Amino acid sequence: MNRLRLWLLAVGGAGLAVLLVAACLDLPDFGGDRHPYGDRAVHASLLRHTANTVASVNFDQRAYDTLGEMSILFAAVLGCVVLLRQARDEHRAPPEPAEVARPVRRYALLVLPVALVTGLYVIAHGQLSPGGGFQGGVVAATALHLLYLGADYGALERVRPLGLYETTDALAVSAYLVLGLAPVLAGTAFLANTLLPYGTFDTLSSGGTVPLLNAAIGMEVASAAVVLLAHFLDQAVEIEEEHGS
Amino acid sequence: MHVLPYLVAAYLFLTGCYGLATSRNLIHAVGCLAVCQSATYVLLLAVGYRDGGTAPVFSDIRPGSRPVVDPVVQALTLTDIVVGATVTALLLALVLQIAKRHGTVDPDELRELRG
Amino acid sequence: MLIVVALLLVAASATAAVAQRDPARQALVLSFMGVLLAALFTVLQAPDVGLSQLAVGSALTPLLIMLSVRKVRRRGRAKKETE
Amino acid sequence: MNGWNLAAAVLLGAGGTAALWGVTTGPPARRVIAQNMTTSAVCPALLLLSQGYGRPAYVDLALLLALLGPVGTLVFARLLSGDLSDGRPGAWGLTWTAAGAGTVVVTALCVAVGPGRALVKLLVTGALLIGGNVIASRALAGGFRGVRGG
Repeated sequence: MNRLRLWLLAVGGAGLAVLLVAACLDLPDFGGDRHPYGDRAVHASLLRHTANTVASVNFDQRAYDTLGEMSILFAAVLGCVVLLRQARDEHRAPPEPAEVARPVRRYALLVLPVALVTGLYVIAHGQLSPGGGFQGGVVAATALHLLYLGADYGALERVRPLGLYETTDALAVSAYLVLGLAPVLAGTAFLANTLLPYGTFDTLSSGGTVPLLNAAIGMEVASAAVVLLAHFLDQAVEIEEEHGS
Repeated sequence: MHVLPYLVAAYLFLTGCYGLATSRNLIHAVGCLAVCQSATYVLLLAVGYRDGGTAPVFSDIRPGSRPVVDPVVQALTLTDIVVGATVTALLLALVLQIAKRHGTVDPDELRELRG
Repeated sequence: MLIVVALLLVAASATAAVAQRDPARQALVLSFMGVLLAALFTVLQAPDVGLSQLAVGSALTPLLIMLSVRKVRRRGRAKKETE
Repeated sequence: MNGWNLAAAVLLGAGGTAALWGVTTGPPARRVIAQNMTTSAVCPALLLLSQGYGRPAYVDLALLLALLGPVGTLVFARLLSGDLSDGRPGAWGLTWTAAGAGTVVVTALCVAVGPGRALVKLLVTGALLIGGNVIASRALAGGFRGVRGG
């Protein structure tokens, strides 16, 4: 059975490898000069005064795709919450407080605000320099978990009202939808970047609705990551099965 | 050099598939799937690269002063990475659920359990 | 040349990540691979993607995998105690 | 290819290969140390690349890695503490070498960029990189001794 499976894998893998190599040899050369879509995207982004072209593609030219990505994110988090909830045959045992070496504790408490500010900076400057809601949100969520590393899970739980993050997650998703529907009410297309003035190139308020959509995504990703990690931490640290029942 | 990045992407994908098929631990399999995912990132970015180009971010250079690489594939990859991480989390949650219901994370033992 | 160095390192670390059969050790290699991928993306002039990969690959994914490993191990231990 | 990029390529190639070898072989304690060394090799390389490509905006990547790399190492130090308990090598020679390399790179870049906002960012990145590296090494070398549960 296992031998058969390995043979099947070898044959299938070899076939796929041949096809992939043939396709690679037929692709346009790496580093070629012809990028028609890219050139047009850069042009459109500059017309709308967005310095970071990637943010412009994400939150303006292809904002509808980002809506799809965001719903996958939301659905995945929802699935995790359902799968990792506390079942009836489980109970919570508060973990013993951990002893952490003092330098590590100091480092964690010192870096936590720095990381949080960096996360917010990456979100806020998304339309100017490299960064944006997706990256900054993850950084901000990771920053919060320095409390777990520097102290213990109890300390993290005290500053993390989970319900608030779940609400924020949902609110951010609806904010994105409302921002998308607003242009429809104004008579243009869904998620069209026509409502706000484009502003001065390379300033925080440039790009029309790009900074707002960016901030909504940042909020969504940050609270989604916090909720995800909270449920994994609950499972790994607190929740235990009933024994001998 | 002309095809090396594409070949590396294909290699990453095949290696990940091999790991997935021969894995004896579901958590390990999820890690292998992450390797497969990285193949798509490498392929997409390799398609968008331009020799001598720089990032299409104009906060520190003047627009038009230097050739830039393709921003469209970068935008695709960037969202893919974060969404990929949450999908990994969803799969890990499924693995934990399997461990709870069946008491094992070995796919072969799981098949025997089902009979 | 930078691109070739980064590509080969990523390919090598992917092989290593698949070859490590223990999930905890694999998580270490995956975190290494995440950082290297970020370096590769920088070399390919995609700093946005690099930032995304750094944020996810260096701390978030290893934390998720290690927490799952810990949960599975803990339940293994609890089962042995009751038997 | 200019000198900065060449230095970055050497750092990435040598540091990456060494870290890959360390992370795939040996006892768990050594693997985590190698994982920590990844940060201290790749972060200076990213700084050098930012200078080599003439793009100050790329410094954000190094800043993020300097912030999150040690966090990742602390995750492993915390959640692998059972596996790490036997024989904790200090690896102080390696740690201080890495810290020295980081200092050299940051100083060279500070001289190259001159005073301004970029300099502040560089200094913050350098401080986080070296501080995080030393603290993470210390945590691995026994800082978490006595951790239970948590």
